[in-house]
Amino acid sequence: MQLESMYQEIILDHYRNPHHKGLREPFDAEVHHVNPVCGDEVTLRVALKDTGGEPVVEDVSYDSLGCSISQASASVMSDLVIGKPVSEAMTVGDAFVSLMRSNAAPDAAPPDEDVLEDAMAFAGVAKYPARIKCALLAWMAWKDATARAMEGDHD
Amino acid sequence: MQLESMYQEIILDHYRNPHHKGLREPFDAEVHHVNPVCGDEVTLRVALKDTGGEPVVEDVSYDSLGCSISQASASVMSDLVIGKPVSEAMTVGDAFVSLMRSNAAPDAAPPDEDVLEDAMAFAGVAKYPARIKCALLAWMAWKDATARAMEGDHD
Amino acid sequence: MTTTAHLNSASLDVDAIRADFPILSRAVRNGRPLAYLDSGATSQKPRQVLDAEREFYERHNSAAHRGTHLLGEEATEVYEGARERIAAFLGATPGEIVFTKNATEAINLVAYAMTGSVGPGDEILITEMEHHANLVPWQQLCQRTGATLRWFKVTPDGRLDTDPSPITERTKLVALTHQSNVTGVIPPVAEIARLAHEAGAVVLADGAQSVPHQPVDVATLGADFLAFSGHKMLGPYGIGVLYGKRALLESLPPFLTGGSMIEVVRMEETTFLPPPQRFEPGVPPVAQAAGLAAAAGYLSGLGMANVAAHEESLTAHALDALREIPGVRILGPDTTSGRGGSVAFEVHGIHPHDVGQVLDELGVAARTGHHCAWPLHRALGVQASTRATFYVYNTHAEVDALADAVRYAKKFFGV
Amino acid sequence: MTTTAHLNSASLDVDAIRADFPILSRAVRNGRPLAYLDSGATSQKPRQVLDAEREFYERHNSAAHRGTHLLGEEATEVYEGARERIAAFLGATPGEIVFTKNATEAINLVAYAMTGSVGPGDEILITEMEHHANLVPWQQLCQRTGATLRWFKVTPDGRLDTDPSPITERTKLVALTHQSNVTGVIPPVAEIARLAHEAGAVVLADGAQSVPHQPVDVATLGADFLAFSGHKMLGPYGIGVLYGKRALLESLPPFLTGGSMIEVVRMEETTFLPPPQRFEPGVPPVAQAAGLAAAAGYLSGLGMANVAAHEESLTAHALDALREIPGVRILGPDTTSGRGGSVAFEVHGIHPHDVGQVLDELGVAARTGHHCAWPLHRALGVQASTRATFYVYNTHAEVDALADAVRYAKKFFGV
Ligand SMILES: Cc1ncc(COP(=O)(O)O)c(C=O)c1O
Ligand SMILES: Cc1ncc(COP(=O)(O)O)c(C=O)c1O
Repeated sequence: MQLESMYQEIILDHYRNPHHKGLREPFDAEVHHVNPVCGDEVTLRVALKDTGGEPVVEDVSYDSLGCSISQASASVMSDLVIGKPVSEAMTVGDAFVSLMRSNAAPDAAPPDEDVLEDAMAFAGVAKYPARIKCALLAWMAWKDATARAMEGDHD
Repeated sequence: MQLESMYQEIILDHYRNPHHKGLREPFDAEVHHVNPVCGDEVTLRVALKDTGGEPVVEDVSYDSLGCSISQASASVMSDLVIGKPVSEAMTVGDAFVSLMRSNAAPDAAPPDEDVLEDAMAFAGVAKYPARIKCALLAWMAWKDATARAMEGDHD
Repeated sequence: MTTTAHLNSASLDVDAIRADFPILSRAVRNGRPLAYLDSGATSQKPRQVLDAEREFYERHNSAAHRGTHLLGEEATEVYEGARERIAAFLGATPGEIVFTKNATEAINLVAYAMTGSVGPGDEILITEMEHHANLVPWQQLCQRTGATLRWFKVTPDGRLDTDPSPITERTKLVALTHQSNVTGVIPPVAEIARLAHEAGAVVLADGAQSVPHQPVDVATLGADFLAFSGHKMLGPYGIGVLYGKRALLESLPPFLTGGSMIEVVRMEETTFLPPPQRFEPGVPPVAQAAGLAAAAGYLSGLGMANVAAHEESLTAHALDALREIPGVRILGPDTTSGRGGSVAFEVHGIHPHDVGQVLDELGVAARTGHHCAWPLHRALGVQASTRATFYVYNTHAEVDALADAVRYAKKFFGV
Repeated sequence: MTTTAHLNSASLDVDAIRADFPILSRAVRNGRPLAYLDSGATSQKPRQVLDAEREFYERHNSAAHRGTHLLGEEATEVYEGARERIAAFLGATPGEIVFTKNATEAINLVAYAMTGSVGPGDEILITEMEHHANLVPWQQLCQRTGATLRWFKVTPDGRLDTDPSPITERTKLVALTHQSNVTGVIPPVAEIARLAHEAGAVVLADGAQSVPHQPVDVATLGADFLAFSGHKMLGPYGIGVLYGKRALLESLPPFLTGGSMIEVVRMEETTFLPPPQRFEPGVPPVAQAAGLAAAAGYLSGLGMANVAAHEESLTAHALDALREIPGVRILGPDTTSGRGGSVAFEVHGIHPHDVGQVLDELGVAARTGHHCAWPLHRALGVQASTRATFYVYNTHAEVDALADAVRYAKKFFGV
């Protein structure tokens, strides 16, 4: 059975006890993303801190409906990006996208385990194309919200 | 070769020397029919004579563009219906339609040779579904024009 | 293993049927045998259907209605023969059968062709249980024309809420499913058609889930239009059907335009052929028509009443087996009365995606999500569901495999 | 027997190719071998294509983009793999490839989706040599919107009359064939596209007769949209392609609506997915996509330049052989320059139907009529014509059989 390789303990833990869940104030941008196939949704807020130089991810808060993979992924994602400078957090996001593509593009560079930390637990998901969208939902929402928050900066 | 069974001498004669061709006055109704597949067309006029009782087909005149089958059929048709009371001419028309269907519906009553006269020469056409429309074009136009001419009577 | 009292559906020789479907003996994940419970999405195809397609391609292939040559003649015969076969299957006449690519196109055809016939003040009436294919085209028609979209709601157990009837003299068209692709509910189409006709409205029934699974006779059905897809009734992809009452088809302008549906074409103006040709532009999909005719022949050979009886027996078994699992909630009616062989359910505490993943791992191919019926899920208070659908080749053992897999999912996720 | 200098087309191994097409060894009327010269209507299909379809049905069949189960995954892979293959075949990206049922639907899609973008004062520009599929949809668009239809005329030898250019700043769209299905003429699409783009118009090329027969690269072609059918390029019925530049596809609203093309559906309102999904409602025709991908693979294996060279050689042979028969008039150019492998002609004193009948009797399957290009026939001063079209499996001996049959027809009818 490969179920265990997909549903690693880390994933089930995050699913049962999601971190950073619930919408919080203040925030710089809020987005709402949907997975059209199953109706999974996430509302996600990003608060950035202006540090003079590069902005830092101060908070990510979210409300979501969805499967274990999408819930756990949102939880792991917020753990990983909160506190990081935006560009560094984006690097983690890119690494996660590569991880999800690793089955479809086996020749690409292997994902960086040091960068991904707990998110490496999602490696098993990449083998199930139908579930990759679940794992990516929160990450895509976070990228989108962060881009909007950054645009807001320059207004 | 079955070509000869389709292109009987009678058909080729009528094709080369069509009877009653050319549009004439007076007429009670004129119609224009088209075969959408090949663009064959016929413009056909019917003049009826009021005999007190049932009207008689006084004249059928036509102008047409088309293949040997459609041209010869128009010629034979006009020979057969001119001078006949309308209902008798319609009987010939119905017999011709049955003849054309004889291949598709082999169990139907055989066409009446006495009624069809020269039109029996078209029996070979019934074996070629794509050509049946050619043979029917003028007959359908004549039926349509006659129906209109009769309607006109009652105005 | 669940054992129930429903194992005696003698109506079909399922072993013999299964032998006609090579895919059913395939192994899937972990070498497990396949339990294909997703025929509501698309059915499997028996070799008789695949052979009919191949035989056409290898012996007769040519453009129907175009060639003056022998192959063209044969292709035309196969194509029009298929039309006759489908007409007979439905109790219709060949001139009332339009071949489309699928149910979706058939419904869009009517929705687009009606663009000129409705306007502000007119109402299009649908239901909350429609598949998106019988919902979005009507939203779009209303957007194009200024007509208003209204709908029958569903009751908490998933039935159509017909009281009070929302049909009024403003209703121009009622479009409703003949069998829900989620709950399996069979709404009272004939009764609604009667009311709609009294109000002067026309009625379109979405038969995508009914024509494959129960005897359907258009006269009894009472609808003016009936749309369905070949691929859900043992036929190939690429062909669907719009049945329409002859006079109504004649009153509709063309939708897709192009070759073989015209009478005379000039640069300035074009005139059109009568139905069904008016609605079938382009070189016809004769191979698929041959396949669909073979599928209808296969189903007629089994007998549609037997097909329905077999599915009812599987549905009863599934409802019983699932009902006894704690935390499982059936969407819609949980008896077989007035419903067909689609069983959608939720498992308390496990998202349908996760249920589906466990099922898949165990070889049970079911579907998860909103099944293109998002408003229905909303109305029933769920975000998504897991759905098992049955067909002629399914067995009671497969129903048991489903129930076993649901139990395993509960254990796996600890709920 | 006609013998000419064109028998040396070494570009393709035609014997080996013919072995892949079982139908070509069929006997037709009077036990004669089949000379299939009607590929312009529909091509024959090699067993590689039929096998790809069957393999999908027997091993992987399931609804793509829907199932969370293994079969659904495999079907999705086959379907999206086919999209990638077709994109590569055209030098496009997968996101620019929309699967339709045929060229006709592809053109109608653009014509309907543009309904909101044109109005009175705008002009849609087509040509007099269009197939009805690239003519009637634009007439209908103009009728719906009040835009004006204009057209390039053809010269007496069937070329596009481009001087003076009818493109103005009022031109919103230019739709033109990339290869005439009658005369074989290949209009200067790239040049016209350049002028159209300068005027701010978009360009749709009808590739139904070009994509199967010559190397087509969308960048070189210069058109914004390209439509074609699978069944004319060795593929199955039931699938066609609309290529569209990504930004343009993104700007178009949906056409056919239903399942799998939506983002969120509520009774009140629906939002839509990005292209290509936005234009592909319903369960996808994966078997046909697999067949089309196999067809593209087969053609790529031969090399499209070799395909074109082979057809050019047959065309030259046919032009020479027919030209020397007294009373035969070739429609359009009678050299191979700037034209593909479609040879239409009239025989003085014999109606095309009668020519076709004699050809059929001798085993030569050609087409007679206006070939869905009625205005072109009118422009060339004929009511109808006989047409021979060539493909990878045709031989020089078949061209000779055509010429012999024409001679026999003349004898038979005494002209
Ligand atoms: C030039 C041209 N355009 C469009 C079409 C329409 O193709 P289809 O009937 O496959 O949609 C054809 C073929 O009939 C054609 O030759
Ligand atoms: C009830 C219902 N209507 C319409 C459709 C659409 O069918 P298709 O996608 O074959 O057009 C489906 C299937 O998806 C369905 O279940």
